[in-house]
Formats: sequence, C-alpha cells, structure tokens
Amino acid sequence: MRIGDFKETYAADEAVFRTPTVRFWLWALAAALLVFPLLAGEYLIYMANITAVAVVGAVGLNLLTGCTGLISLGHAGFMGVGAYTSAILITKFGVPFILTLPISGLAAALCGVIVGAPSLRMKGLYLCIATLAAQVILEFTFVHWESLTHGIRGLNVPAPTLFGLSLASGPAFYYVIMIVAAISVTASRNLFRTRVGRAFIAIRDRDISAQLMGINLFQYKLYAFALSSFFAGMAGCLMVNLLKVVTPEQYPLHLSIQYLAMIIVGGLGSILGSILGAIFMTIVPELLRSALGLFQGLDPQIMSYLFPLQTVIFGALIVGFLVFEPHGLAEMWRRAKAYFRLWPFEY
Amino acid sequence: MEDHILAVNNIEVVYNHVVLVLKGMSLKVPRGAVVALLGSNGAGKTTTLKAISGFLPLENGEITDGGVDFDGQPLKGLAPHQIVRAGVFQVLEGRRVFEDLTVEENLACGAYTRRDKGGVASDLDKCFAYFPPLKKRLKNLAGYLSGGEQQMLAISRALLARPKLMLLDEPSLGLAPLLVEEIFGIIGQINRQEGTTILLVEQNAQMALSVSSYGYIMENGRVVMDGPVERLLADQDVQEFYLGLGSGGGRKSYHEVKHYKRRKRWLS
Amino acid sequence: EKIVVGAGQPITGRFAFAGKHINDGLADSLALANEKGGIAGKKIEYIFEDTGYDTNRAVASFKKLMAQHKPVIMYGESTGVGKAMAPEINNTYKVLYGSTSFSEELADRKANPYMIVSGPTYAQQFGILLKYIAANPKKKGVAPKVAFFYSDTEFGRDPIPHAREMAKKLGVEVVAEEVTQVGAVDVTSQLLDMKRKAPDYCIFQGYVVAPIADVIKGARDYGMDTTFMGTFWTMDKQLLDALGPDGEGYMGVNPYAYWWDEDVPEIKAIRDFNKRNHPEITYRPNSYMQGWFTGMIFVKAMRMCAEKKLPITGENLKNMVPQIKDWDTNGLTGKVSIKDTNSTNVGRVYKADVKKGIFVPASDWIYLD
Amino acid sequence: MDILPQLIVSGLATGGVYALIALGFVLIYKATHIINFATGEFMMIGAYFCYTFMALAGVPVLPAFLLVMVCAAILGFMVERVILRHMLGQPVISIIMVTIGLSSILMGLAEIIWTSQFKNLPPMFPRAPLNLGVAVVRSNLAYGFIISMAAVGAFALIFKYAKAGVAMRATAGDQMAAFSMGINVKSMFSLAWALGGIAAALGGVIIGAIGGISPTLGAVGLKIFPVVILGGLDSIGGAVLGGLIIGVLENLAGGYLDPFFGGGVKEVAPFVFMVLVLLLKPYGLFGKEEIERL
Amino acid sequence: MSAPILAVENLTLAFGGLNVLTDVSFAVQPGQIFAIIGPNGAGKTSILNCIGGFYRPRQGRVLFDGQDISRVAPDKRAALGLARTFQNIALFRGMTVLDNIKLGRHAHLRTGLLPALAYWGPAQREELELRREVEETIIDFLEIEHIRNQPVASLAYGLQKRVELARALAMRPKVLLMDEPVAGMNLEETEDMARFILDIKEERDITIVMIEHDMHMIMDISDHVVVMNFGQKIADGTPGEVQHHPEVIKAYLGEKQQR
Ligand SMILES: Nc1ncnc2c1ncn2[C@@H]1O[C@H](COP(=O)(O)OP(=O)(O)OP(=O)(O)O)[C@@H](O)[C@H]1O
Ligand SMILES: Nc1ncnc2c1ncn2[C@@H]1O[C@H](COP(=O)(O)OP(=O)(O)OP(=O)(O)O)[C@@H](O)[C@H]1O
Ligand SMILES: [Mg+2]
Ligand SMILES: [Mg+2]
Repeated sequence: MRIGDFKETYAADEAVFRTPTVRFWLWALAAALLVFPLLAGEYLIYMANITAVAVVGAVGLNLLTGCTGLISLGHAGFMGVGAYTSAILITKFGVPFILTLPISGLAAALCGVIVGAPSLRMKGLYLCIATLAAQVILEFTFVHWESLTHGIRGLNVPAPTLFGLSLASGPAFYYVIMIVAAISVTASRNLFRTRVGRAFIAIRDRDISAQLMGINLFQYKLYAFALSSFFAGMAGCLMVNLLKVVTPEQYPLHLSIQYLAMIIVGGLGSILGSILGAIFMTIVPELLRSALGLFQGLDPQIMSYLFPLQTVIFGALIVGFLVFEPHGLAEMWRRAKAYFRLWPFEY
Repeated sequence: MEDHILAVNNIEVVYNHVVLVLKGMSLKVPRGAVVALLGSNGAGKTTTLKAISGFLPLENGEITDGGVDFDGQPLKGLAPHQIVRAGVFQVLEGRRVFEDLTVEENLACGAYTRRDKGGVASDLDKCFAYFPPLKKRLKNLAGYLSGGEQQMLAISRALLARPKLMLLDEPSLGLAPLLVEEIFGIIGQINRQEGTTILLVEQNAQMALSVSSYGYIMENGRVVMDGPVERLLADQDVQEFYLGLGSGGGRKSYHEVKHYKRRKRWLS
Repeated sequence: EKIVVGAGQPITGRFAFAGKHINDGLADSLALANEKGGIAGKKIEYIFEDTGYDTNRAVASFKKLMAQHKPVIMYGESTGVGKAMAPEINNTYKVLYGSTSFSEELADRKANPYMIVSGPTYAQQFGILLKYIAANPKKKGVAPKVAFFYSDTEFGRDPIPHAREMAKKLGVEVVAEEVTQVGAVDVTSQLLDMKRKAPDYCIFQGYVVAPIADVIKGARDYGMDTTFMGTFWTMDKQLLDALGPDGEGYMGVNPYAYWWDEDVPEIKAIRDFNKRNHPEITYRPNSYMQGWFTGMIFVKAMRMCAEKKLPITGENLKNMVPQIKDWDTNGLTGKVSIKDTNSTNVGRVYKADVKKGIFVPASDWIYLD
Repeated sequence: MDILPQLIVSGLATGGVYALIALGFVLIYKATHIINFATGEFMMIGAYFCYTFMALAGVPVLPAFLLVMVCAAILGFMVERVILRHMLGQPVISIIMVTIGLSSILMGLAEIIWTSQFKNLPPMFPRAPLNLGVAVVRSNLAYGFIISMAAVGAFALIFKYAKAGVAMRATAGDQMAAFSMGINVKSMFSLAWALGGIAAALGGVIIGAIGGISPTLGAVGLKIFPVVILGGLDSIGGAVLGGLIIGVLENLAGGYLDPFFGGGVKEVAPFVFMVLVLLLKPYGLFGKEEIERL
Repeated sequence: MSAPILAVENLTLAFGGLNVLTDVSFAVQPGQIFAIIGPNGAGKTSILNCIGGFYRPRQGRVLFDGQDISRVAPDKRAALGLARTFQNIALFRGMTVLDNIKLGRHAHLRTGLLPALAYWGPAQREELELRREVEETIIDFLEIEHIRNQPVASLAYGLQKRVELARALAMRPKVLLMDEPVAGMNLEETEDMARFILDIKEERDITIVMIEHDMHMIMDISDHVVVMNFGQKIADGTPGEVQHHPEVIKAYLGEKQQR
C-alpha cells in the first residue's frame, strides 16, 4: 500500500512511469512476453501475434480518432495499403521484409495525408463519411489495379527473413511483431508528453480556439492522419507477412469498424485503452467460439442455431460496455487500481 | 397566513451520489411577488432552481431529503415537462437558446405547451414590444444572435409559456448596463402586468434587490440570511460584500483592492 | 482409436447460407461411414468450429484444431483461407485439405498438393456450360454469343479469365461482361448494355439469389430472349422460388444430383440416412450435397490408404488423391477420375422445370479433358 | 434504342428508394443527433417482418404493410428505450459504436429467427412493367418509387406542420433547454426512432421485393451515406434530392464507365462524387453549417 | 505619443446582409489597459475575432507592432504575441490545468514530430524547462497550485476563468485580449481578477485590450475606452470622457449610471 509519493524534481513528476512499483510490473510484463513463445503452442502464439498487430493498428487509430477527434472509417484501407506495399516490394523487387516495414508505413501515411488534406474544411461526421469514401475507393483500387495487386486473387509472399534468418516459424515472427508493438506504444506515449500530443488533444477539444493558441490546424491534422496511417501501414505489413497472402477481401470496411470498436471499448484517447481494446476484440470472439465448442457433442443441426448467438452476444457486449462503462476498459482498469491502492482503507 | 405559491422545505441535494450541495435549503415565494436569491459562486443557487423544476435527475443529482410544494401540491415525482405544464418555467443559466433553430422557431418552442393560438399571438406582440430587436431577426438562426439578444429571446420564450411562476437564473449575465436596467424593468413590468410570480437568481445584487420585495442570501448550500429587501439593504455585510460599498458608504475603487483582503464567510 | 477430421466452417457471417448445410452434409457423410464400420475398424471423429467467414478467425481456428486434435484431414471456409494456410499446410501441417471453395488456384496440384476441390472448379463449370452452348447454338451455323454476368468478388471473378480462353477455343463469342456488387439493387444499366449486345446465353457467376432473379425478370421486361445460366451456387431451389414463372428456360451446371432425384442410389442413401437421423428434414439443398460429397472423397482416400496398408496420415492421403480413377460415386456425380488438377471435372447441365419447381437434367454428365 | 433516358428514369426510381431509407436515417439524426449505423439492419428486419406476415401468415399486401409499419415502429421504440436512452450525453463516436453493436445484434437475431437461408417475398405488385414511352420501368422499382415518395411526403408534412417537428429539432439541439420548454424529450426520442424505423423498414420491404432477403440485406445501408452527406445530414429535402442524384449517377456511371473499368464503378461512383461535392461544399448540398463562435 | 502596439484601421465586417462592423479604427498604446464597451451585439467580440484572425474583415487592416498582420494566419498571430481569453470559456476540457497552460506556450516551442516520438535530448529538456517556468511564473502568480493536476472540466467557474488567463499568459503575449473577464463573477472574484489584470500590466509590460460590461471595473482600471454601437465606433477617450458622452449614455450606460 502506498500513502502517497512526493516528487523532488519536475523531471520526476514528468516521468511516465512514476513509481518503482509500476516499473517493476513493467519489467515483469516484458519478461513474460519474452518467455511466452517458449511455453505456448502454435495456436497461442498466433493469437498473440494477431493481437499485437491489432495493438499497433489500434494505437494508430486512437491517435487520430481518440486523441485528435477525427473519426476515421478508412483505417482498414490504410492497413491494406501497407500490406500491398510490402507484398509488392517483396515479390516484385525482392526488398527484404524488414525494409518494407517502414516503407509500408510511409506509403500508408502518404495515403493518409491525401485523405486528411480536406480535413481543414470538413468537420465531424462529414469528415468521417469522407474517410468511409476513402475506404471504398481503396478497396476498389485493390481489386482493379490488377497489374500491381493481382486483383481479387491477391499476392502471396514468401516467408519473411531477417539478416538471412528465416522468420517463418510462429515464435520468430512473434518477436518481430512484439518489438514493433512495443515501439509503437512507447512512441505514442512519448508523443503525449510534448507539444505535439497536447496540440492533438487541443484540436479534439476545441479546434478553433486551438488555432488561436498558435496551433497550425492543417499541419497538425495532417500529422495525426500521417502518424495514424503510418501505424496502420506497419500493421498491414506485419499482417501480410504473418499470413503470407494479401487479398482485397482482407481489408474491408468491417475491419475499420472493428478497429473503431477496439479503441472505443478500450477507451478513447488512452494508449492503455488501445491495448486493452485490441486484446478484448481479438480474444473475446475467440473465447465465445471456444465456449460454443463445449457443445460440440450436440447435433450439428442444433449447433448451427447456436452459432448466430455469438454475433448477438458480441454486439450486446459492445452495447453493454458503452452503456455501462462509456469510458472503456482503461477507465475500469484505473478504478480497479485506485481501489487496490487504497485497500484496505477504501472509502 | 400569507399565500405562498412555492415552498422549498428543507431540501438536501446530492450530485453523483456523493457531493452534498444543498444542506437543508428552505425558501418561500409569495404569490405575485418577486423574490431574489443571492449568493456567491457555487453556493447552490442554480441547484435550488433545478430542484424546483425537476432537472436534477438529468445531471445525476437527486433530492435526498425534504420537498418542494407548488401551489399547495408536492412536485415530487413529476418529470420536468410535467412541471412546466403545471406552471413553473425556468429560464436557464447561460440563456440556452436553440442555436440551430431560428428565432421564430425558438419562440414557438416557448409556446409549446399552449393550445390557445390567439393568446399566443397577442403574447408574441407583447414580446416584440418589450424586445424590439427580436422582431428584426425572426428568420435568423438564434446561434448568431449576440449575447444580449439571446437573453431577450430566452425571456420571451418564458413569457410565451405564460407560467404562474418564472424562475430566472442570472438574467443579467453578460448584458450591457442599459440592457440590464431594461431587463430588470421588464421583469418588474411582467410581474406587475401579467401577475407572474418570479424567483430571481442574480450576481448583480443591486439590480436584483431593486425589483424584489424579499431576498434570500445563500452560502454553501443553505440560507444564511433572509428578509424584506429594505432590511437586507441596510445590513453592513450585505453592503460590503454584495453591493461593493466601502466603509464610508461610497463605492470603493478596484485600485484599492489589497492582495490579502478580508474574505467574508458567513458563519453558519 | 479414432481418425480425426477437423473443420472450420462459415456457419455465421456472409457465407452462412451455405456453410451450415455444407457442415451438415460433411458431418452426415462421415457419420454414415462410421455406421458402416468406419475405416479398417477405426471410427472417424468430426470436429468443427464456426469461423464466421473471417480469415483471421479461420486461421486461428485451424491452428487450434491442429494443436488440440491432430487431425489428418482439415476442411476450411474460403479461397482466402486456403491461400493463407497453403504454405503451412505444405511445409508444417501436411494434412489433406478440402474447402467450400471451387477456386482454380486451390486445385492446382503443383502449388497445393494437399488441397482438393470437391467438384469441378468454377472454371471447369464454365467449361462444361460453354461446351453445352457450343453444341447447342441458337441458330444453326452461327457462332453462339454469350455474356458473363458476375459479381465484383473473388468468387465472381475467379473463372472469368479461363472462361474467356475456353470460349475462344470452343468458337463461342463473348459479347458482354457485366459486373455488379453482390446485393446490387438496380441492374438497369447492366441490363441495357446486354440488351444492346443481345447475347444468346448469359452465365451468372458469384451470386446466390440477388440480383439474378431481378436480371432475368428485367430481361423479360425489356423483351430479351437470352437464355440464362448459372454455376453451382445459383442452381438451387431457392432461385426457382424467387423466379416463379419467370424461371422458364433457366439452366445451369451442377456437379451433383439433387435431393429429389430419388432414383439415384446415393441420393436414396442420403434420404435414408436423414430419415433415420433427422426425421424432421424434408429437403437438403445443393450445398449439403457438396458437403456430403466432400465426405465421400475423404472416406475414399482413407479407404485407399487402408487397402494399401498405409498408415492414415495427411501425407499418404494426399498421395491417394491423384490415384482416384473411374470412381463410381453411386450416381451422386458422374464417374470421377482425378486428372491434372485436384478437382473432379465432371458435371451436368440441368434446366428448370417451373411447374414442379425443380431442376431436371438437360444433358448427360459432361466430362472435360 | 437510346439508353440515356432509360438510365435516368430507372436511376430516379432507385433513387427514390434510397431517399426513403436515407430519410429513416435523417429523421433520427434530426431529433437525436445520432448517426444510426444500424439503418441497414432496420431495413433487413423490416423485410423479414413483411416476409413473416405475407409468406408465413398469408396476410394480404396492404394489411401486411400496415403490420410491418407497426412492428418497425415498435422495434425503433424499443431500441431507443432499452439502449440509446442510456447513451444521452455520450460522445458521438460512442453512440455510433452502439448502433454498430446494435446492427450486430439485429443480424444475429435475424439469423436465429429466420435462419441464414435466402427468402423471397411473395409477389406484391402487378408484374407488368410500366412503359413511359422513352423508358420502361420495371414494376418493382416503379411501385417502390411510388411508395417511397408517398412515405417521404407524409414524413415531410409531419415534420413541417406538426409542432413535433420543431420540438424534435429543439430536442436534438439542447435536451435540457427542450425540457425547460415543457417538451417531453423522451417521447420525442421515441417518436423519432419509431418514425425512423418505419421509413427504413418500408425501404427494406421494397428492396427485399426486388432482390430477395437474407440477413446480409443490410449491406445496402452503406449507400445511404453518400445520399445523406450530399443532401446534408439533417435535411429531409436534401435526403430526397440526394437519393435521386445518387440513383441517377450510379446508373450513368454503370452505363458509361463500367465497360472501361471492368465493372464495379457503379458502386464507387457515388462515393467519389460525394467526396468531390464535399471538397467544394463541406456541409453537403443542403446541410447547415455548424455554428462556430468564440 | 509613442507608436501604437496594436491598431485597427477601417475594419468592416459583414455576415450575409448583416453589417457587423463598419469602418472601425482605433489604436492601442503600449502599456495601456484599453477597454472596448458597447451594447450587446455591437460588434465588440467581432473586433477581437478580427484582430485574432478568426474572422476575415471585408475591409481594413490590423497592425501589430508596426506590422500589417491582416493576411497572417491566426496561429501565426498567436506566435507574434497576441493572446486571448474568451467570452464563453474555451478551455480544453479533456486536459488538466497544467496541460492547458503548457499548451499556451505551443508556438514558442520547437520539438518536431519525430523528436516528440522519441522524447529524447532537446525534446525532453524543452519540456522540463517549460514545466519549471510555468510553475514559477504563472501558476504561482495566479495562485492555482492546488488545482494544477485537476481536469479543467470539474473546476468552478471563477477558477476556469483564471486558468484561461494563465493559458494566455503562457503564450508570452505582448498584447492580451480579454473578452468579458469578470462576467458572471461575484464581487470577490471580480476584485481578484481586477488585481491580476493590474499586476499583469504593471509587472509584465503586457498591453491589455478588454471587453467588459462591468462599468465600475472599466472606470476604475482602464486607461482608454472605445465605445461601440451597431458596429460603429461612437466614442473614444479616457473613462471620464466617455462616461459623460451623451451618445454613450443613450446607447449604453443609461441615465442611472451617471451620478
Ligand atoms: N452536475 C453537477 N455535478 C456535480 N456537482 C455539481 C453539478 N452541478 C453543480 N455542482 C456543484 O454544486 C455546487 C453548487 O452549484 P450551483 O451551480 O448550484 O451554484 P450557483 O450558486 O448557481 O453558482 P454560480 O453563481 O456560479 O452559478 C458547486 O460546487 C458545483 O460544483
Ligand atoms: N459568425 C457570425 N455569423 C453571423 N452573424 C454573426 C456572427 N458573429 C457575430 N454575428 C453577429 O454580429 C453582431 C455582433 O456580434 P458580437 O458577438 O461581436 O457582439 P458583442 O458586441 O460581442 O456582444 P455581446 O456583448 O453580447 O457579447 C451580432 O448581431 C451577431 O449576431
Ligand atoms: Mg448558477
Ligand atoms: Mg461578445
């Protein structure tokens, strides 16, 4: 139990992880992530992989939507741009996987900037629907720019290698993904300790007065779009190299919506929320499915009526969450922590 | 016994189940009178009005003790729109006009509960007589009106509802001196001509007391002082802390304000 | 001891209309094999999960089933999943893999030796139809004109490049290609374009019901006399119900016999099985037959292994597939010989009998070479 | 035959149906400022109601339509009561997400109740196409258009002349102030959702009559976004005009551009057009500019 | 007379058919407390909006420190040294008091996007320096230490106004534009605010342009007053002068104010 902690310097007060306890848990988490693939099987590693990719994507979307207040329905499209960039560079130009990672990010960022350019004039829902248009147009492009994307059949990529080492196995690629995820999280955490992050939040809260405070709205909205789609592009690149195939149908509007759900269920504008949301949205459907697997013995006839229940339960979970805990998992986590910190002196 | 149209009896109000804001607040408003409710920022004046008009549940507040009687009937359990229909109309703090409706539509909302078309039309003419600028801007969006024009609109809406009791929350907020004078003049006029009872919450104590017959002073969730206006005006503390008069009786200058000055807290 | 067959089925989501029946068919077919004593005394255990027609989930489900149950055969939902799993199936898992997809790519034995398509691929289905068209021109001596009408999806576009080539080879002229979204509301622009080009035949691909019924009715309204044709998914009873009297003349290719073909021995077996195990069932659609037939192929491969006294492993099963020759499927399909692709390249052209609301054969089994 | 008039006429007919669905969306937006991403699913459920009454219970067309409207109103009402009322005052995006969750629930329920099999509505309109001389309009579209326009007209009248119209808009603007006017805010919300539900359900029935119904019918709902954005989110007239424009535009793109791009243009054209319009007019053709003051 | 630090020349502004400002000119001398008064809707806030760049006047110029800034973007004007508080509080409600104040310094900080992501070297040093300065020169001055880590949304009205002032001070302004700083405040809070304004002028050499309806305060602390009515300037002079200007009395003050 801690009574309170007093800081002697401003530097200590500005630190991200302010107490030894927090730092201890962080190291423990890092160690756990490190040994995880040695203990887990293929399936769990795969789940960890797609969850971590989702974390990268969700952190990106939260920068734009949660922190800067620009709702985007085009996130999956930007992920697709990243995925295709990586696949094309690898298959047509033989670029090593690791180099395609930043390039995919940049390609997606470029698209993000183009989509974001009108954001100075378009506001709120109008902008949101414009990003929906971007999603539709990007999907169309993936299908119809056949010379580059192979149309609807998509592109297959070989197993990625790093400095001659094969990353084909789940565990090897797992470390790559985890490192990217860790960097993404740290970088966006840093962002909010500086003027750039503050400017994002100011724009979300009240963009016109932000401008009168000296923030160049156009520049910062573009920054937000660029950064967010940069993360999306990297997530797409990781995804294509994980699945080793990219097709237009992998990046539909539905996926954009899923990412939105992640950051909302997790907590808008919270980095911890992005992480929790990504975990929730990836793991929960899987758990629901496993739960239904318990009925495996039943007649397939009856089971097939049970399955749509997943869709209902999943929808109900999202709705229930927002009705009962509108600030998301991050807020629940904060309250739980506060409770334990004061324990046993709760009042 | 005097005829009271409104009686607030010893109410306690809690926000979010934790913050106790009113701690045994009571007041009475005689039928046909103008009563002023004064008090420093955060004393709970607005909360008192909301407790009367039934808005507390909208802000996660509730009356945990005591009750409000209007016209002899308890208001407990009525939804806000039913309280309006019963004849209590609140002009909200900060005007709260419907920004993306036109002035005309805003006025129509004021008359929403009324069925008599003719009566509304003649009341509308009265509003234009009280507030000529409104007539010119009937088709404009209310959001583009200046602060004073919005306040006029807010009071006009109340007039059009023809309530028995009008609750006014800081009508002078942000208004030019001349307009403040006018508005208070009109408040007095409405009270006299239409016979509307008015409960007035104000920061501008001087003005408020000039139109009222009785006053309450709130501090920290309860009434610390009340009485007929003449008595309040004569009180030393009221003079210093609400009317800004120096010890000599004249107004003191802001240049003379000390960095460390005496801060008044009524002991209660 | 048991032989495990695993499946990730699209029981919910966009493909649920078929996924549910495919799952039933596959489960029943394997159950019947068990009733008959299983494979060399071993029972088959069928374990399935719902994948919701979502690649990420399907891959997860695949890995989970492999880790938990070590199946020798897997069944999966879409072409996309097949492609995503291909490298790992080839290198790591080495299981025989069937799927709902009739995609050409998955039937390519060189690239995907473990994968099998349980019917002719879409391209082959187009081949069968084009062959029929070439043999039945509307006007004697004039090259027949066809239109392709397909959805802007993987499913819709899959056979088109092949179909174009095949048409050229067979002397059939492709005069129009119309593309729509799956649930398109208004197809007037496509209809008008077709009207201008006046094809003798029009082949649908990549739809289930919408907008086919609407196109056919519209063609009647605009006074066109094109004969409309479909491939596997559009050859079910529900389309005839949607068309009503406008269904007159509709035809298409189906690799399997129908539920109402009671004189076909395998259909009789299917109906018997259902009467015993699911007495409430009155009809089983096309996709059930697909699932059932997939089960038959799996059992066939397992039996072949058993006959050769080989252990039943994915590796061995995959080697059996190309050896299937002149396999009599009891009339459910024509005689099956697996040739250069891992698919069955036989189907039949059926046409609508509007009065009875069923499809009746318009040709014998047509084999491609 | 010249296809241009034909494309325009059938585009207008389809556009009328889009307008009706968009109206369901706009009604809810106007009164509650909620973006209903479940509009498509309301359509889908509406179509299934119709199927249930007509195909399963054998109710004739007109009573069936009435029943559908009643059921749709109840559905809208319930959704508002049970779910959205709790979301008052939450950020837009959370509310958007709730409607997305809602769409998932409705879709799952439809699969459970009516299964994922395709269903067909019994024929409800005379089969013969309407011949306008320059163009032939197919019967489903023609009657769909007529029903849509009638419904749109009725809603517009309700909004324009009934006090409820102004009250609904007031409610959307500032709930507490609306209460203070004596407006029963909660019943305004219920009313808006019930009306929105009816409009969407009617649209769903028309679309279901054209192409058959399945739980994924709601995907058409996506089309309403270009429509309402063009028209401006809160304008009834805008929704109608937006619907007609998008209907025609789609058909022209389909007729003249599809052959060059290998198909699919018909589907993206509305979105491309919408973006172009937004670049010139950031609030759509008829949308009101948001009031921004300091 | 020295050169004006801020001047507007012939400002004209209209929305649709509505003339909001007509040919307004005035000049503010360095070190003044300069008041703009006038009836509601006279166009006072609109003048500040034109000076700050939120409105583009139809005609006329804004001169700041001798430079014509009419074509300069609002954010650049802020960087030049124009700070502002708002009539209806415009704090960033999702941020703490401290972050709101730090945000004021935005235009004077240098950290770019990439250094921000790394939070390394200069980026970190800049933030720590900012924190120290904000604490020592602003938070301390305005006596808001106790609330520095609270989210602004939960603060009482008077404190929010004070945080807004703090944020404006963090912008290192040469001229501070204040729109109704004491509206809605009680006497005590008004006295505090008056004291702060005088201190800012006297100790920090910041010129203040202020809109206010509280006549006592205007008369007591301002050096120069401009009176607006219907978008036009109707008087310009010392408080004493305008107080007795007949047009001002008629349009704005009313008879009672004249004692
Ligand atoms: N919705 C709410 N939730 C929690 N606390 C509230 C809420 N509304 C008001 N309060 C608190 O209740 C107290 C009284 O507020 P109230 O608005 O009634 O004061 P007031 O006398 O009207 O002040 P002012 O002069 O500033 O208008 C304040 O401390 C305020 O912070
Ligand atoms: N963006 C705008 N669009 C249309 N009209 C506007 C706009 N901004 C201001 N106005 C109008 O210009 C006039 C002047 O407004 P302004 O806000 O400058 O007044 P003000 O002098 O600050 O009044 P107050 O003392 O009430 O704040 C008002 O009539 C207002 O309706
Ligand atoms: Mg108050
Ligand atoms: Mg103003």
